[in-house]
Amino acid sequence: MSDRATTPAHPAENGELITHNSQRTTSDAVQGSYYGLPVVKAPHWRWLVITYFFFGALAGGGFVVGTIAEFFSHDRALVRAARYLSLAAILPSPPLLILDLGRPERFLNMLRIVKLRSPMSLGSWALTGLSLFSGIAAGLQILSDLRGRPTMPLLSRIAAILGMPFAIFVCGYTGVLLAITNVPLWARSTYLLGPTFVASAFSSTVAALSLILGITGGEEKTGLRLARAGTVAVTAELTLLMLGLARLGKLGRPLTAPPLGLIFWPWTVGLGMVTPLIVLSGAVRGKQWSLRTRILTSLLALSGSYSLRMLMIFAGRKSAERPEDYFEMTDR
Amino acid sequence: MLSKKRSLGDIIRSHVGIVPERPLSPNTLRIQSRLEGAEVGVSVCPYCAVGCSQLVYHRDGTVLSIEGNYESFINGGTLCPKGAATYGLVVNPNRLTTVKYRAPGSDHWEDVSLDWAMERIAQLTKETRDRTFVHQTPDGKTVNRTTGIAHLGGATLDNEENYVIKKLFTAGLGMVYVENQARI
Amino acid sequence: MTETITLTPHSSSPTAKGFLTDTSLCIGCKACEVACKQWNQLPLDDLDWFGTSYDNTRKLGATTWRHVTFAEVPGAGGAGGQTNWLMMSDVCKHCQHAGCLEACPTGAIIRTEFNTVVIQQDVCNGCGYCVPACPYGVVDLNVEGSAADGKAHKCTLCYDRLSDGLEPACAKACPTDSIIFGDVIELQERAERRVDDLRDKGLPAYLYGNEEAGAGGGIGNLGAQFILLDDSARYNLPAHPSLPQDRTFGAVAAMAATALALTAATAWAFKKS
Amino acid sequence: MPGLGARLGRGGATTAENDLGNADCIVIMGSNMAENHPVCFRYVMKARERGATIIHVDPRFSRTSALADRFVRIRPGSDIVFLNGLIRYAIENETYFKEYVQAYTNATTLINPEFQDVEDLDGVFSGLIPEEGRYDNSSWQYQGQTEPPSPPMHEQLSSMSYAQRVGNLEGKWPPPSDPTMQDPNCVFQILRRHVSRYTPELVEELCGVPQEEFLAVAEAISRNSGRERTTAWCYAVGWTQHTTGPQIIGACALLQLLMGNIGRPGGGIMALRGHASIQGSTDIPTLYDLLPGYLAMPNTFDKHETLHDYIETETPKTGWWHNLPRYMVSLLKAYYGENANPENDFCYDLLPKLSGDYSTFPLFLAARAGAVKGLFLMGQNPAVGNVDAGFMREALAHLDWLVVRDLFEIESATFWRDSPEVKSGRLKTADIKTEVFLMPAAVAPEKDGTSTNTQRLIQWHDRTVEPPGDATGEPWFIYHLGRRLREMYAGEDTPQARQLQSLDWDYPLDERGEPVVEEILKEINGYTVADRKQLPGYAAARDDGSTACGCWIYSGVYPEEGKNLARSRVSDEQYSLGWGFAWPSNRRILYNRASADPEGRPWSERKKLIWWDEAEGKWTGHDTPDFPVDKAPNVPVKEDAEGMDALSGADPFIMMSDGKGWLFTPSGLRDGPLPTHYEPLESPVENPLYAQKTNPVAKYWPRRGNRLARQQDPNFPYAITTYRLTEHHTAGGMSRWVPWLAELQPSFFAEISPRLAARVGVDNGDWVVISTPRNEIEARALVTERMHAHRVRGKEVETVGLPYHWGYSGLVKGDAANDLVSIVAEPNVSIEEAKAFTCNVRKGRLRREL
Repeated sequence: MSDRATTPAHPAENGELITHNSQRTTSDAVQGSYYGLPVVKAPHWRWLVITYFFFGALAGGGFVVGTIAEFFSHDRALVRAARYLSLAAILPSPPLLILDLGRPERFLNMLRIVKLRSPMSLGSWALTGLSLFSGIAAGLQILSDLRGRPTMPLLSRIAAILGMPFAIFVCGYTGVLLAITNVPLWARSTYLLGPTFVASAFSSTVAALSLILGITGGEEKTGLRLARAGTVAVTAELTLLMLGLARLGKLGRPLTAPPLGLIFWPWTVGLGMVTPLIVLSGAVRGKQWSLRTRILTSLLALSGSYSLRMLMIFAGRKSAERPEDYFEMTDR
Repeated sequence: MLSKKRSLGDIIRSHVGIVPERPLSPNTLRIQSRLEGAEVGVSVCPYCAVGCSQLVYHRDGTVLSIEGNYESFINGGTLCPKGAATYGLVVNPNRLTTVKYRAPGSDHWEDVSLDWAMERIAQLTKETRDRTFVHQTPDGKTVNRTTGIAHLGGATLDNEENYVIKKLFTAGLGMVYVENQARI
Repeated sequence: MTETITLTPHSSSPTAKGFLTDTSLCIGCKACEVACKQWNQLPLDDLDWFGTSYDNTRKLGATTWRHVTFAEVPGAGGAGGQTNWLMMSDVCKHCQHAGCLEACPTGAIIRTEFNTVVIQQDVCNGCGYCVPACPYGVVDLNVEGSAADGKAHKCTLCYDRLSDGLEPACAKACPTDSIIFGDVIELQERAERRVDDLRDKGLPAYLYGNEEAGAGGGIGNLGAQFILLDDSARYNLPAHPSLPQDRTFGAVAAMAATALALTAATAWAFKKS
Repeated sequence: MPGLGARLGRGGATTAENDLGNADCIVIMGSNMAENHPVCFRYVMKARERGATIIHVDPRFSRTSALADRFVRIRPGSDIVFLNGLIRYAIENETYFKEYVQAYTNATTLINPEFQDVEDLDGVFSGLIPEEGRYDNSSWQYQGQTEPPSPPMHEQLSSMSYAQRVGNLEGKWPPPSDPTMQDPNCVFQILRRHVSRYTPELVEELCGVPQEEFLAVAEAISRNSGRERTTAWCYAVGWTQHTTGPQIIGACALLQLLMGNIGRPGGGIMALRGHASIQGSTDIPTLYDLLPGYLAMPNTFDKHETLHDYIETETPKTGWWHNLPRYMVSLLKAYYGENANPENDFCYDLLPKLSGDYSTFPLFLAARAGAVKGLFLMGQNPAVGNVDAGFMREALAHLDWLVVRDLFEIESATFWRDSPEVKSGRLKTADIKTEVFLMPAAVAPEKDGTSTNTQRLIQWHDRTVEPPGDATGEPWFIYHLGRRLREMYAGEDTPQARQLQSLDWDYPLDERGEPVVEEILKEINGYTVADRKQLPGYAAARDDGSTACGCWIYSGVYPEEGKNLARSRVSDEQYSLGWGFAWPSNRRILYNRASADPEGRPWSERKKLIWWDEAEGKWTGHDTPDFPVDKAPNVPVKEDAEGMDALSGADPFIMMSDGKGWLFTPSGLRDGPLPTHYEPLESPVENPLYAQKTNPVAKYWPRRGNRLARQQDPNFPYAITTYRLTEHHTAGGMSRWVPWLAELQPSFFAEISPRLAARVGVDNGDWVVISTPRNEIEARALVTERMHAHRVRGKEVETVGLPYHWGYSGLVKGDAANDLVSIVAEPNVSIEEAKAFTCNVRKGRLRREL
């Protein structure tokens, strides 16, 4: 908070409550604010939670794509990559969350109750469920790879099915978590933030898989599948994001206007979504991209997905500090 | 506190649901104020002259809470911000607890014993008084006074304190420079 | 010189308790802020000065559970009320449906037998999800300064005092009885009478904390209601806030629908070639 | 004290705090009650909720103004113009309470024809001796009365005892009067002429208050006075801290007498004292010119050689003060015990005699000059609490030794290391030779004792916990200091040894070695010497040495063994006579005889308080009668009688020599019998009324560190006033070390209007430097519309507002506003002028770091 009072003595431009404006019309509903001070408070989440949002999406997305692959593509390499991706992404998730807690030693209290109207309560249980089923699926995958032949495929398919709801929830609940608050930027996009994050989970999972398979030399067919899935996912992500911004209007400024806007447009949208969309849709239409291009595109998509979550958190903090935004949201 | 025993069904219902509102912890069931088993004395607020009556809750020699006294016709349990902060005045790490002494010209305090300080102050008082005591003025009027020693303060002190100060300093030592805030 | 006190635990059938803060009587003395800090032994926040009139507390937070606002608004007011300088003692609203309670994943935040909202300090693990859920920005994590304990804190409506039949510290201290503590039902009637009385005196008084102003939107009536003399924005209060968790199922449904659609699309993408 | 004492008879609030709830109109002037006495303001709010009109008259809009029905923005230093305007309005529009004025005030008394008013002598009264800077008040006396001319004094005592204040009238009794109040020499006509020029137009011109607002206040007061309704006034140091302080308060007492509000429920004058026991510290005074019970300290100017001389000089012929000898002898018996006997004048000669003004400012001037070697600071912080604090700190640096007893390491104890003068290099720590002792003191809950609040109520506080470490209460310190000194003087045969050895000093000690405080209270109450039985009240005091009484006005607080009324805590709906003990004799509303008409019947049913019960043959009612209980209303004045016989049954003001409320004070105030507007010694406005612009007998000590700005000095164009905030306590010694208070108001700030801020070029929050001829200090600027220029004599006068709580120690630090104030003193009580002087303001900071 700058040492100077936020309320200059002489008449201010933007209608903040000024110490001595001469005319005060009783009828203007929410023209002023209380010295420009925040009304609501943003959460204290920073890098640990942002990173968890990223890994959670891959963990959930990995499991979902793995299951889809298992039932719809008979592409063992893809299923294996997805299972291992899901396991790799699920392992760091709980520690990230626990470290972020004010009292980490009480992390088990997250499972002390079940509260259906609390996205955080639902998320805690979903993460637990996903850890279980992702563990089983990955465990069976490891056994299969060690033995050279599929082990207990039936159990693996059951786990895949049973784990699906938890995985889907973990994919997108991080968006819902932000939406079910009073931060104007998030609350005003209640029905779009979740979908955007789930789409982003799909696109980053596809990117991660094409990265893994690109490096480990997956077949050409898998690459086409991923390109087609990726095109759909990135298109959905970009559309939902733009719809959200349209819906937000002025309330979206913390995200779209400088300073965060200077990162959002070029990195999150440009490099993170539009570029991968071009490359993927090209691939779908048969364009042969070099391995280097495909890997670079995957990395861009992944970094774009991380930046989306990072900017959404930091823009949320800024949005909560603007009383006029909150009054705009609540009192109009 | 809730006294009745909670059945297993109650516990589950209170922990799982759309919005389970009362998943109480063991401590919450036994909640009580920190005045349990405390003693209470009645005091007068040391700040302004409205004279609000204060309840001083204490136990084993430490103050627990200082609040307004409902029974007083002046404040009826209420207090102003200073009165409400009296606990912070009494229980305060900045409170002086030792006698500090600064030798002439020194740039620091030394901690000294109360006894040493009292003896030294008595010596200084006697020495200064003997040097400046006037029994009679040149024109023969008995005055019995000293203008070498002065006293200042008293508006925040008790009546009994001001009484013995005036009695010793004026009637006993002949000091005439005895003053307090009532004038400034 | 002093005698041991006897405390009378509250009756077995406790009623809903709350505050009514009548700002037309508030003299901005901050006795409530200090009395609250004294009873709950809350530490000093900071020693910064901001020139925002006589308010250097500036907000409720983890170590400040009462906050008196000062809005210098020339020309306001009339006989028998505050003129030109609006003062109000802000506090947790103890909502009928509380955003913090509904957000809390550990069940640390509970509804007491007095219908007030309290954070159980032996359960809270400091996840901080209650902080953005409060429509009034009341609750916060205690994460700064030497006394930080990483947990969420807010006004408990002196749950410990109520349990021993004592009045909350702020209501007891308030010199002009601007803060009144009592049964929510009685406070409701008293508030209506008082608002009419002030309006007769020509003051733009209204009750803040019900459907018309200050609550509604799923929050229901507030446990701590206020009689205000100006737009609620002057007191840093939203006129029509809402309970975020009313949107939980809708948001989850939208997210799930998108997920299923994308699952289907991905399935089509994998199956096609 | 003399503001109320000279006109009503006692220097204390005439009413009780909860009695304000019975008022129909409350005028708060010279006070910011909601901030500095919030719990007393509780009853102002209760009155308002019952429909009373609340008026706040003050230079700046404060939290009190926000809750008042009407806020009148008055220019600092123009209070008497406003009050005299109200007096003129009451007289010209005949809204004064005629029967009350005729019966209970000296309106009808004829004054010596030689008296000349300020109207005749262009700003001064008759009897001014310019070279001595004082008045000879013989021309002010009642017709046919002579008061022994005040003796020639080279350095006049700055104040006088109560006995002198209430008139020591010789000559025919009762004094001549004109019941029709038409005689030109009667007080009423003199008063009418005196205030004739204080018209609403003049109020607008000098106070900057629009006429309509002034008239609205005048009408509100008129509507709410008389038989059925009463108006109460509340004031604090906003009135006292002027060179015309007691005259301002006197003007209010005069107005309240005219409107018939004194002594009645919901009326009277509430003097709001700042410190917990400031009233107590003038009743049992650690003041140089008074002995306990407002008895005068003997001096070398008056005929005070022997006890007989003292009694003859000091004892008025008429009124309650005629009992003075009993109180003086009983006091000497309390001081000197069995050493005091009729043969040695009860050790009267052992009392030191004054030869001049030993008030606070001369004390520090003498310390600066090296005449005062040692100083005991017991609960005061002059390094930032006294005016011209820079000069005070320099004076401290010239002491040989200094003993400070306080709760925290206050500025007065650390001046040698932390003061601005040391920081700026003007003083070097090594050069300051003062030997300093800083001793820990105790707070109320850590010690037994009583304090006297603003409505003269003596309340006991219990010791609940021990003081921390070596901290002790003052009784421990003073008793053992006295004990050690007596041991040192043992066997010495010198006058100073005899003085100390004669003291009655063997108090019973408790297990901590501290005098049992209840025994001291019993001594204050008084006891019979023979069998040490407690006196039931001061009526039992005798002048033959058979009784001892530490403070006669407190007698009755401990009437019997084991009956400590200060510790009784029984409240009720009326005046809670069972809670604590209000001096005198537990009377809550002073002069309450005036709440009944001359025949003893209440003026009205609504404002009933005490009345004459014919059947019982005594006064009765809701309060202890402030009147001889069995003296019937129709008892006439006895010709040339003495004491109370000289007063009739219809004279409520029993302390006054004629039993009347004094509209005109023939004696008792050194600067004139009637309130007159003089500009502050430093003022941006010229006084158009008289050639004499400022108080002719104000006291000023020209010294290097104490220069004054000229009148309308262009270098110091802005008016300035100092005040307190509710979050801090006086100079901050008890609030800047308390975390919960320091955080509420952390920084020293100056309140200035947006227009002045624009002229100086600062925004809200910027630093400004405020300067006067004494010193410069820096503060944050709080730019607010609550400050506003006054339109005075055709020009805009800006006012700067400074809260004065800060200093160079504590959790929150800041410059001391008192550095700016001058050492000037009002002639009656030597109080400084901190509420109205002039300054300059500029943008920026001072160089030195704090």
